[in-house]
Formats: sequence, C-alpha cells, structure tokens
Amino acid sequence: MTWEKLTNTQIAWRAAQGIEDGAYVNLGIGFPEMVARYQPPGREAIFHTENGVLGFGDAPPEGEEDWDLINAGKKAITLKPGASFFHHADSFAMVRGGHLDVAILGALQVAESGDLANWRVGSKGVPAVGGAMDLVHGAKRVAVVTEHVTRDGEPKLVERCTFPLTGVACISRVYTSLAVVDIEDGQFVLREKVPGLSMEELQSMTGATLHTPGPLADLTVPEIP
Amino acid sequence: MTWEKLTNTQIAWRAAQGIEDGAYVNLGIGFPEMVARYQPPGREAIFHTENGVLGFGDAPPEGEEDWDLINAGKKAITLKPGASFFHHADSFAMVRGGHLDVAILGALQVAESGDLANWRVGSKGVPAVGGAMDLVHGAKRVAVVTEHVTRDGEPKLVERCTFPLTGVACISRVYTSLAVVDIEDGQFVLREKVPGLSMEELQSMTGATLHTPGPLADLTVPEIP
Amino acid sequence: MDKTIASPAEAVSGIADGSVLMIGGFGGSGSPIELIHALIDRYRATGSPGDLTVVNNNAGNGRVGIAAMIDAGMVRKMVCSFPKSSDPRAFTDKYLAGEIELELVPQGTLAERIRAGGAGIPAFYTPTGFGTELAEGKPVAEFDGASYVQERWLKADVAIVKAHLGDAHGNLTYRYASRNFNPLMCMAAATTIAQVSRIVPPGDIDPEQVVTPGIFVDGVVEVADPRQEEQMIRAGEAYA
Amino acid sequence: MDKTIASPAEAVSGIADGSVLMIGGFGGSGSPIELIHALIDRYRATGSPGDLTVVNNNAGNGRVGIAAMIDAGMVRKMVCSFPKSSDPRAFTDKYLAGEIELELVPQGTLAERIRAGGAGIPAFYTPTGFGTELAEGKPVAEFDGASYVQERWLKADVAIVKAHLGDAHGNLTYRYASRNFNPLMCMAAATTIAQVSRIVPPGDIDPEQVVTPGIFVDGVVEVADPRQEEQMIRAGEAYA
Repeated sequence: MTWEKLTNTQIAWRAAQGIEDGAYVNLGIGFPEMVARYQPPGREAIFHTENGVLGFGDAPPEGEEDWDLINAGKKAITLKPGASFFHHADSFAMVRGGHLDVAILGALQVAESGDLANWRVGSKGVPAVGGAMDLVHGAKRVAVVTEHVTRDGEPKLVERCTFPLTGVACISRVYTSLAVVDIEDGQFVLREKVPGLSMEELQSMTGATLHTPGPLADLTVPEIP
Repeated sequence: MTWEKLTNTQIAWRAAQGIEDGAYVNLGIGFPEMVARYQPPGREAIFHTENGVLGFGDAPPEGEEDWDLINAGKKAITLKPGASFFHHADSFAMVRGGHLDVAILGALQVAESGDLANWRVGSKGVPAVGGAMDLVHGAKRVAVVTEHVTRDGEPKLVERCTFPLTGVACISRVYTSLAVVDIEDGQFVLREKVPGLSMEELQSMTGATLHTPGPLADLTVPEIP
Repeated sequence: MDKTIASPAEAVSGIADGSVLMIGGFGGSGSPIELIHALIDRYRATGSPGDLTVVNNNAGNGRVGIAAMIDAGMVRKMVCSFPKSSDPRAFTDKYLAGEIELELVPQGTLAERIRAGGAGIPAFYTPTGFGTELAEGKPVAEFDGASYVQERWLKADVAIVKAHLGDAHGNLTYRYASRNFNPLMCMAAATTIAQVSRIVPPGDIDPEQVVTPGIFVDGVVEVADPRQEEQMIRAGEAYA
Repeated sequence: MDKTIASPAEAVSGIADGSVLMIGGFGGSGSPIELIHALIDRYRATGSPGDLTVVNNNAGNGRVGIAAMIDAGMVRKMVCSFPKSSDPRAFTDKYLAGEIELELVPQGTLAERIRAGGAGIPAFYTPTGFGTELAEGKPVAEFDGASYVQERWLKADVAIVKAHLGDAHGNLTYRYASRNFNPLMCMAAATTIAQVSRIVPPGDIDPEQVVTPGIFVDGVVEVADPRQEEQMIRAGEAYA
C-alpha cells in the first residue's frame, strides 16, 4: 500500500481542528502561524502575540503596513474588533499565568516525556530563544506541529532530546506529517496516522515506542492548494 | 524660660518645608495628610495615594464628592492637571520600587535605630496594617510627624520599640511637637528644638540619647489659625 | 465569543461552598455591590455558597456589601490589609467572638501576591514586613546586602469585580480610582465575573484604552446604574 | 514641574561610560531611533559613552539604531532574548569574533525581571527555563509540587524609550504595539528619557489613558516625525 505524508499546510489544517471556538491561542513564529488560516467555520479563536496584542487578524495588504502594529515575528498585522494592547509583562502574565488555552510551536525534537527542544541545535552560532521557553509553560495545552522526521530521515519524536531543551514535560500533543500523537504519562500515544501507513513503518520512523491503548483513526485532511 | 510645644498644624507646616519642588510624596492617613496644606509658595509636590492616583488635589466641596475618586483614607479628592490612575500593583511598584521621594507617616514609637511602630498597640482588638509596612520601604526619605511624648508623658522616641514594628531601620527624620531629629547611624541627631526648651528638658522627654554633632537651630514656625 | 450574562443572579450562580472569592474594590470605590447582593440573595434562598474565604483590601463597612455577607454568615475567613472602616461592626463583632478568621497582609504585598497569582509567579521577595510579626514564619533571604521576605502567590476560584465599560469579549475599563484591585483580581481567579455600567459592542473600546483584556474575564453582566457603597452607608442603608 | 528637554542631543548628554542602558522597543516597534542616533553622534564626537551594557529584546537590525551602536563599538554587552533579525550582521559579527558579550534571557523572564526591578522585587520564581541550560547555576525551588527557577531583578542606570504623547509631568501614551517593553523600562531605570511624537499640556492626556505615569519618567523630548526602524531597514539605510 502507498501513503502520502501531509504538507505543512495540511499539518496546520489538522492542528486548527483541535482549537475550540473562543479559545485564546498563541502560535509560534513561522510554520505554526499557518494554523490561523484554517479555523473551522463557525469557530473563532482569539490570537495572542508576545509583543502585546490580543485579537489580531491577517496581514494588511502590502504597502499598507503600520510597523507599530506587528506580531512577535515582526510581521505587520491588523486588528479585529475587541482587540487590546498591553505591555510585555502583562503579555507574559497571560502566558505564564495559564490564561492561554492553546500554544502551538515548532519542534526540533519532542521526547516521550513531553520535553521539547526547539530553540538551538548545538553550541555554535548566535543563540536566540525569544518567548519559546515561556510559551511552553502556562498555556493549558501546548502542541507541536512538525515533520515526522528530519530531512536526513532522523526521528524527531525521541526517547530523550539530544538538543538543548526548551522545556521539561511541557508538550501534550504532536501533529506531524504522518500522525497525531498525544503524550500521556511519559508515553507517546498514537491517535491518528496517514492512511496506508503501517504501524511498523511509522514506528521505524519514530525514536520511541508508539502506544495504542485506544482507538486509532485515519489522519485524513483535505487537499489544500 | 518658657516654651510652647507645636500644634499638629505647626508640625505639619514644618514637615512641609522639607519637601522639594516637584517631589513625589505619599502622606499617611490622618495627621500626616495635613502636610499637603503647607507647601511653600513656588513649590509643587505631586501627591500619591496607595489606591491608584498620582497628582490629586484638595477635597471637593461637600455634596460634590464622587466616591470613585478617593484617597487611601477613603476621603473624596479632586484631580490636578497631569494626574493619572493605575491599579494597586503599579501603585505599590511606585512605593516599593523607590520612586517616591518622600513618605510622611504617623508614629506610636520611633527607635534610634530607625525602627518604626505605628500600626498596633498590643495584641487586642482587630489588627489593621494597610499600606504602612510598604510605605516605610522604597521612598527615598521616610519621615515621621508626631507628638514628642504620649498623652501620658511617655517618650515616643525610644531606644527600642516595644509596640509591634512596622518596619526596621526605615525612618530618617522625625518632626515632633518639640524638635526635628534625624536618625543617622543608629543615633538620634537633634537638628532643631523649640525656643526656650533646654537640652536637659528635651532629653528628659526622650527615651534615647539625643546627639548634637552639628549646629542646632531653633524650631520656629508661624502661628497657624 | 459572547461572555455577556443576563443578570447578577445568573452571574453568581456557579460560586461553590468553600470557594476562595476575590472581591474587587477599595472601600466602596470599585466594589461590585450588585453582584455581592445577588450572592447574599442566593445564600438566603439556598444556604449556599457558604464557608467562603473572601479576599478584599477591607472587611466591609456598615450593613451592605461585604459587611452584609459577613452578617449573613457566609464568610469563614477574610484576607485583607485593613479590616477597619467607618462602621466596622460586622467584621469586628464576629472577629472578637472568634467566628471569623483573619489573614492580615500588608496592602502592597496583597496586591503583589494577587498579581503574582495571575502572572504565574509562585513566590517573590519583598522588603515589606521584614522584621515584623506579619513576616513571622516566612522564609527570608538577603539580596545585595538587604533583607527580604518571601511571599507566595494568591489565587482564587472566583473573582467578582466592578468595571465601567465592558464588551462581549470581556474587555474592561474602569472609572477613576475604582480601578484599584479589580484588574489584578481579574487575572488571579479561575473564573472572573465583571459587573459593568454599560456593555458596548466589541471594537467600541479603543484597544489602547482597554485596562483589563478579555482573556482575564469569563462573564460580563450589565448593571446600568450601580449603587455606590459609600452613599448607601451615608444613607444608613442595610442589606438585610 | 517641567520635564521637557529641548533636543535629543541634550536628552542623552548625561549617559555615562559603562552604564547599563535599557532601550525600549521590540524590533523597530517602539524603538527610540532618534535618541539612539543622538547617542551615537555623541560617541563619535567625544568617544563617550562607551562600554555600555544594553538591555533590549533584540540586538539590532541592519545598520541603524542598536545595530549602528554595536557597529560604532559602544556596546560591551547585550542582554536580550532574541539577538537575531532580518539583518543581524552587526551583532553576529562581533559576537562570533568574541568582541561583544551576550546574556540570553527568555523573553517573558526578561520582561518580568525588568518589571521586578521597577517594582522593588529583588527576586522571583518562574517556571520558565527550568531544566534548560538557561537556568544553569540558578537556584531552584519547588512550590505546590512544581519546579521553578529563581530569577533576579534587572535595573538600569538609564532607560531611553519611545512613546506617542507626553506631557511636562512625564505622563506617556504609546501607539499600538509599540508599548511592549517601554513602560517596564521606564520603571526600572534610575533615569528615564522618553522621546514622544508630541508634547501636550498637562491634563490633555485623560488620567485614565495614561499608560506610564510621570513618576517613572525624568525627561521628555519631542521628536515630531520619528523615523520607523523597519522602514529605514527596508530602504537600506545605514547610520554611519
């Protein structure tokens, strides 16, 4: 049987399905930001950005940017009705104080303990952490969107992270290009996998044991242009 | 020779002379509040109240009170141009963070170490502390206005406070009904005393040694109706 | 997103026996009188919620608001800085009779503990109270040669606050000095209910003028002409 | 009470060699470009102030603002969370050559440390960074079964910030998301200088809309049409 891995937009689509109506959400810079595009009809999440905006919307048309109105990735944004501004300490009070419902981040590695490594590959170059270490603490659910394996085919879901940690035991769900995996009691619990992919194949691309105590569903997503 | 002790208004007047133009000032509830009335001409202090107002002015005429606009003593106030509102955590950030220039409080006892007792006489009744324990920390100068002795003639300037402490080593100056006393290196240093009062008489009403390493001036204040 | 609630009675219907309840206001300024009285109505009708721990700067005044809650017997413990007022009988009588507990906290420490609860800071050091009986039993530490007391965060099951304008997202503004503890308590409670003088459409409050962002608020109920505690006390009113 | 200052040059004239300097802004948003460039002018003319420790979320972009300070050789150390940008050469080159120090702080911890500096809180506990290399060597403690890292306050000799409206008392408002670190840095510095787009008479800013109360501000200088860093970078400008 053949199978196809999800594109990044499809991973983002799948992650968006897990966000409830009215949820307060922070999306990491880059790939995770795509999740905002795929809110299911009838649901409206409120997006938070670390630099002090709640309730922002899409990017403005090119040429209409106001560079005092940006997100944490320093991209120009717009406001939705009900938005608010606040300073950085209040912004991270929202994060650290458990007021966000969901944070979705990228990953270099996720361990079966829920440890996340996503800020630094090694000890070379200029280190930069931003708000990642804060975001993994406080949000009621912290999820990851990621390719299932690296470009070199190495597993990104591992027994123990070898890259420097972002946070300890902080991730509860991983949306990958091949599967949806929960982290429960220090174990990877497989919830969904792409149609046609066998357990054996998936396990061979995963660096720690995938458990299947409950029902297992097909990870099906629409075609997204 | 005869001498006369200062009235409370006269003590307040004397304390007001020590406040610079443009100083940020918090006055304790009750007697210390009177200090605001006697700002020398040409000087304008900015008054802070714990419940979140900077730059307030006199009480409004009776009948024109707005009870959403009060001070820490829950008296109605008015605003001066340049006033601002803020919440309680920011208000005490101003206090604790060293942003006030002067705080002036009442006292039950002040020790030569600079310890202050002003919130509780003993262990009976309902204890209430308010913002006093915060105010004694953070303001650049913390002064006391007080009668020199209690109604029973007991000294209020003492070697060691016997009442429960408000703060340790926090007072730098005391304006009493008889004298102006600085606290330096764990000693009472007498700066001014009312005319006609001998050192011996003043010392006999004071519970710890008064030192006079420098010049000693008359504590003269105008008649205040 | 619609956080509006139809009535004060509905707004307070979920508060459980034994809750830690933060109540905004400083004296009467910013006190959510109508929510408090709705809670008393519910207690009188059903016997619930009782056994409450109430966090407020004061401990009630006269025979209305928090004082009326204490009179009604709903309050097991007060956490406050200044349990005195122009007419403190309700608390004083019960306290001297040993029928109510008191945790006395310096006002700035109370504010900072509540802010810490809302900001995910479990403990912090403050100079306030060092060397006094209010710091007895607390850890102390020295930083840069000065001495400090360790204080813990303060959180609540529910906060009830009073604001001026509110919208369906829960964004709030306050009137004059009635801001006081209200924005902090909004942050520190698992559930926050705000009574507002007017509910406006989302977007009507300038995003730069929002004082409490909606993320900190769960329910908003309009009380168009809120009573002011100080005026009720001067008029000799009792909520009995 | 008149805190107005005539020019950016005068506003930055008192900053000493070796100072800890907080600079507001997040990227270009809220960055006090004209004050930074006045400081560079002074350094080029007099060789002072050098040996600076600069606190900012980032470490400059392109060849303007903080990046130009780094290029000019005024900065000994950066304290920041994200020393990367669309054009990070200024910092990267010096860092890889070992010519500039870096204290890397998680963004929320950076904000909270600055706020703590302004609020008189010498240390606090946070979950952020626990178990990571950024917490190495820091005290840890357990509260209610969870693990936390102790972090210290961060203070500065001088803060330079960008605001929107200001008055002679030092009251400030901010434009959109340019608020970011600016209000915190105003609190945490011994001396705070704000550049504002317009100075208005005291009383013109509604007391409820003041974001930074004047007590936190020592000097206000009007820069009527401030440059926006992001636009300068897109235009390829260099302050050299």
